[in-house]
Amino acid sequence: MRKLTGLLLGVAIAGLTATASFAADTIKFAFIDPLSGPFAATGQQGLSQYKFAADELVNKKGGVLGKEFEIVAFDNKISPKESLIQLQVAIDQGIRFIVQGNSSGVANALTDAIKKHNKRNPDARVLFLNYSAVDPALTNDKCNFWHFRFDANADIKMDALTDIIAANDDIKKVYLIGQDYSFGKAVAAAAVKMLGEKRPDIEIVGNELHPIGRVKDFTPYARKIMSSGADAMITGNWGADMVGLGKSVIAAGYDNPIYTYYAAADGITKTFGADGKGKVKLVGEGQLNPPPNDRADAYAKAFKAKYPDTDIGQPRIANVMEMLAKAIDQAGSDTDMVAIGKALEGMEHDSLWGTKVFMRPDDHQVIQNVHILAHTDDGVSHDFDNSGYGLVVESTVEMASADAPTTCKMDRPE
Amino acid sequence: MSAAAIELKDLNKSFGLARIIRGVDLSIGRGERHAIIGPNGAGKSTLFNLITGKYRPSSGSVHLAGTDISRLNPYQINRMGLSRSFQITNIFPKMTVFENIRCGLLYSMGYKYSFWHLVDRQPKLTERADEILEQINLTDRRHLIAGVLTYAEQRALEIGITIAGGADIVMLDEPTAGMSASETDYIVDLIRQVTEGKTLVIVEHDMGVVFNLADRISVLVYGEIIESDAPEKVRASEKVQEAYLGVAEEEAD
Amino acid sequence: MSAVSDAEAARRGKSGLFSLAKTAPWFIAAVLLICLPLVFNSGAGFTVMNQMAITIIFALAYNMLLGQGGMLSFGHAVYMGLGGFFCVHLMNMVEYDGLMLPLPLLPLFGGLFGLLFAFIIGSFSTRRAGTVFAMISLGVGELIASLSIIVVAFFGGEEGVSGDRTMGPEVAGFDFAQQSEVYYLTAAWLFISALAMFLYSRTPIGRISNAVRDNEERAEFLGYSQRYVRWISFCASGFFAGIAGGLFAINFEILTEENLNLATSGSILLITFLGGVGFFLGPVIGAIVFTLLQTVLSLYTEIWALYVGLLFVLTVMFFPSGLAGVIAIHVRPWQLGKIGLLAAPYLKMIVPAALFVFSCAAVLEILFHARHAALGEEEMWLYGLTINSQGVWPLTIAIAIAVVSLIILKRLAPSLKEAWDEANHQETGS
Amino acid sequence: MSLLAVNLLDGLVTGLLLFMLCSGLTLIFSMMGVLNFAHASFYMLGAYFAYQISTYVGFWPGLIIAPVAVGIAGALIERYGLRRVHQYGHVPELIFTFGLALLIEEVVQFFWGKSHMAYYEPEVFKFAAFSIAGNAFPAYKVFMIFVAIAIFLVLLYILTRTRVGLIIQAALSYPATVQNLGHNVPLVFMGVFGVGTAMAGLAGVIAGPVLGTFPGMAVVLGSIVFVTIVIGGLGSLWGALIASLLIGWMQTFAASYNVTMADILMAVGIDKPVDLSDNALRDLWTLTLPQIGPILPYLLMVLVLVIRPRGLLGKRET
Repeated sequence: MRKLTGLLLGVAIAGLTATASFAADTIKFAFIDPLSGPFAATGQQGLSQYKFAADELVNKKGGVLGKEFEIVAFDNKISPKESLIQLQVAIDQGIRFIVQGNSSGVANALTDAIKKHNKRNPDARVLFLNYSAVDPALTNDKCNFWHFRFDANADIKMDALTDIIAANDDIKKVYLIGQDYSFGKAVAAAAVKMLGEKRPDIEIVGNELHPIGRVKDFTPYARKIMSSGADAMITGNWGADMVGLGKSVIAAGYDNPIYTYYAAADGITKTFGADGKGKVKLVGEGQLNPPPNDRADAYAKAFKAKYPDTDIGQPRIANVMEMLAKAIDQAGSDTDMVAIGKALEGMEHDSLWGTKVFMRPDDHQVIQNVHILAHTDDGVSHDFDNSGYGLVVESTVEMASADAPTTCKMDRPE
Repeated sequence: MSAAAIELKDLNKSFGLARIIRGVDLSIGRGERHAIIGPNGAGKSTLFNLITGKYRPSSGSVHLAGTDISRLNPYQINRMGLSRSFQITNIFPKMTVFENIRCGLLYSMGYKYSFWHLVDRQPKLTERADEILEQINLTDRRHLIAGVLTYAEQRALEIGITIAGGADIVMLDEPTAGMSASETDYIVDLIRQVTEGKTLVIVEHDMGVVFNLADRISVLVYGEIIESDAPEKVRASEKVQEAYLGVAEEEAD
Repeated sequence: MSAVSDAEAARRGKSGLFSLAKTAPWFIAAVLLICLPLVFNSGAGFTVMNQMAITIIFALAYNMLLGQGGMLSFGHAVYMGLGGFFCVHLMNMVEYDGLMLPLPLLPLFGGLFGLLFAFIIGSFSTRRAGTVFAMISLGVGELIASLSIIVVAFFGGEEGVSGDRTMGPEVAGFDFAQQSEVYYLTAAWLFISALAMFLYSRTPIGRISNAVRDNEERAEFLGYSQRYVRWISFCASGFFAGIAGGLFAINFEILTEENLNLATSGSILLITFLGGVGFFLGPVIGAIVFTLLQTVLSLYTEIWALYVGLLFVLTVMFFPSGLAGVIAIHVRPWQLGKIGLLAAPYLKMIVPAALFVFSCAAVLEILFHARHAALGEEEMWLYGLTINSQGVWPLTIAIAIAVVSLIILKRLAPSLKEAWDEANHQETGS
Repeated sequence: MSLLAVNLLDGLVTGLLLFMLCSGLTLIFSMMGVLNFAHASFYMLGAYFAYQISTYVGFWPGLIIAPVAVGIAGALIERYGLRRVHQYGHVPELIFTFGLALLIEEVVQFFWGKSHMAYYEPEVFKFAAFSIAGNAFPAYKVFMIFVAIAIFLVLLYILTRTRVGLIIQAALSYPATVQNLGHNVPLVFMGVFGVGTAMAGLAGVIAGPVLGTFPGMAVVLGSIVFVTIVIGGLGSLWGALIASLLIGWMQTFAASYNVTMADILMAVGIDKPVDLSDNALRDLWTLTLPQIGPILPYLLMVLVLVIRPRGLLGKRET
């Protein structure tokens, strides 16, 4: 029986390594995100966007250093443990660029593991390109040289959002609600702090956390929000918790803005449909509507033509590909991670989405324009979920939080 | 003063409104072979279960060698030297015959909840189990899974498990139920042999078995003991005949 | 060492513990554990093997409950997880507070913490067996998993708690920075734990926990409190689960809510059952197969979970004694010296059977691709072929192969059955 | 006061919905001894079937067709899967349904993908039936209450007034006897499983538009259904009803009132530490009732099982 076991293992691991042996003439990116399980929809979307961006923005222009970009997908089932296993598999396959975005929990596990890996294996270092995990800690206390974040973090988004709220005199009472975990707490804490600084007169009529992924029916929360008389609510909820909360609040008769981080695409836009119009707002980077320029318009149209059931939910992915191509080109190597990292630090880039993008060297946090986007069907040239509804830029904060402090003490390799 | 092996004092048991055992007083001496008989539904098995701790009495008490055991759990009573068999064959069907016996020995041989002995490395344990197998004539069935034994063999095994722990008081609940005449003879011989020198309490339907085995017989009717005496006296008792006849008439209706 | 049935064990009753027949399998296992890295020396190879070893320990510990004690638990991840969390905290104490604890001993502490919590929770959950036990384990599992999100100070919220295993004192020149070093540490603990659990099953309490599983009433009348027997088994199981947790902490250097939640508890149940609860080796096989499926299959197909689900349901339906049971039914033909009779029918069936499995998978893959792939992406890769998932032909051919191979299998079935009967038939007169 | 009334109504909706699932589960458990772990998966199937039907012919036909389809699927699974496993005993049965739950989730994703489905309540119900102090109570929820009550009444009628019901009632208390009464036990089992799963399917049909139709919907509800029937007492329909309502209200009220641990601790005279950031008990101090709301049922279950293993109204312990 042990023999059989050995045989099985042999076959399997031969399979594992076989994939690494061919096609060595591409620059590979390991896409480690959920491709099965409850969050697979988001992961699949990200994967499609990466594949498209790599082809469209890099490979069609002849690649970098004569090599094309290749995205290799690894399913981490949104589990930190599986992510670490897949990280190891990816490194074994000779992949040096790790992209991941869904769940700050996974990002924390990965950044920690990559830091240790790079220390223990200086000849096989890897870079971590975080395109979506927005826990501020990743570019503050937990920052390291190998981690680069291409999304605006939760604090930056809140900074932009509170700028907009502060400018709106109709808002007197704000209700904060979020999922009970680090991100939800970070959003709430930032909101309290920033609203307090910018508009001390605004009353925070509710500040609460609900268990993540466990609330079947948000009606009781909706009742509380209604009876608090809030003029606006802010939530960091995502996935089913976002849909559930939004639907319940609207059903309970709420008619004021709902400021969100993640209330778009993956079926959410379609689910809100007409009910969410004029209520659901989203703070984020990347401008699809109105298209900032013809190039972005063409890019989005081409994407839709290729992936009709998918949307550009994370426009920053285009930035990741373009900036990496530049950095590798500047470093003149696709294996010297220190050189590539140093090229990426401080890079200024004119994004496809009409904004300047600056990779802040102090903490490897990208600084870019952040928008308040409205869920609507007016003036939408690129909708989400093929629903006719999409996100239209309502207001913009230029280079948001460019001078925000960071607690990061970057340890740079020589 | 040496206390009786088992003493029941004004024992009562009700299930809801039904009073099954109604004020039983009984004393069974050491080394006595005591049989409890009675018509169906008289409460014999209930009485058995009260003594062995499966049920708790509604009132009254059970004493084992002078100690009140009415509130104790079966395993505690067992440890005080009382062992029982069951009306329906109650063995470990997935284990081998040998292991069945060995399980019966473990506690009494002092292994208790040990996790530092290996059972296969205990020569005395194996020896003792083999002796008992010899006693109940199942040596040649040693390695069989108990579930595949014949009915009579399973009953023999059950008796083997029951006496394995070396209890002073052995209680057998209808050991010959459902057996042919020759099987019955075999089991009765076995019982006589393995309970030599012990106190035996037996519930039985087969009068032949009862009068053959018992020193003293108690007759239980509707939860009350109407007679408790030597076999020949019980046989002669009018009260008993009446009760049995009465029941027989009722049943005939 | 496959499937040491009670009968065999008893037959060997008088033979010594250190007889060749008994120690040889362990010897082979030890040699195998030492030699495996010579074959699989990539980082991923080590990671997968470490993961397997940890899962094997956990599954064996779980089977002390389910297989040996008859207790169905829906929350056993709690004991592995808590053991692991304490170990990460110990690791951090080594790093920041200068605690002098050599890394190889860490899993022992994981085990002790697992034992402690099993002792506390077992004090009320093991009072009864059956549904009551199962439901309490579900409730406790859910409570602790939820608490892990709420009590950030200890569990670190959804990010979990991470540590660095290399900060302790070096042991014999090893600082455990490399996966290979961790592998040997894990393998050593696997060997020790598996041996200890095997020996446990042969102790008085191990035997009596079988007895309580089969017939709790009878066991009570033999002087054993069924409740204490369950409690002790539960504690022992918690101890070994905690060791697995400690090894997890060393291997992954991070513990998260995932280690405590119901999905993890559920998958260990699946693993154990898939391997076979009635055999000591069952959980080992289950852990190996499941880890391979989860880690390797998911590299090749997106719908791996569908296959795993199918495999599991089919196993429960057709082989309730698990994969080990499938192997075990060949023991008798082997003992009768007739295993050769089965070779021919097996060889005849293996090609159509493989064709059937692969063509069914192909049907699923083509349908899935046709339904979910990007528009215009009609080409898909399947077994090294590039085919058009939107076309009629690939699907038709796959279905045709499936049907034809099924028909061939049906035709061949009687001859297998005949051979099977013959192989299990003992010549009369013996 | 008005919020209390609204909460009572909301809790009623949750509780009745739970009861629609629990009644089927209790029926199945009582008759067959099977704790059907996949019950919530049939609820999910109901929602997805109804969604698919609604894209062709609208909401109303789905209300009838989807539960029937789920019931048929359930009966087929009983006939070709569960019946085979039945002979191996209860643990394999339970594990079979456990695997089935995983499989159904995968199958649903295979066909419908992983996103939320745009499954809505019918247009006629898209208005607020009434509102209490500014809190709108959607008409669809009123409809849900009526459907749930109708189901309960039909069930009650069948159980107490029909021959089939008497058999079922007998089986609830004395499962062994029914088999000896000369009924076609396999057929009865198939029927019970079919009806039980159909009821779960119906719950899915009417809950899908409100609670969302997505692959995780079964998991969210999964174990809470078990918890409910265990609290109510296995095999007791009334117990299931009481426990469902209890849990419905418990969860609604827990989410509605921000009682914090700090309030409670200070009320009993413990002073709040000034600096919480490094305090080991900081999480205890910031704990609120809504945070722990969803785990209250589990806590209740463990307590009930420890104190009264047969549940609130259970007659037997299995």
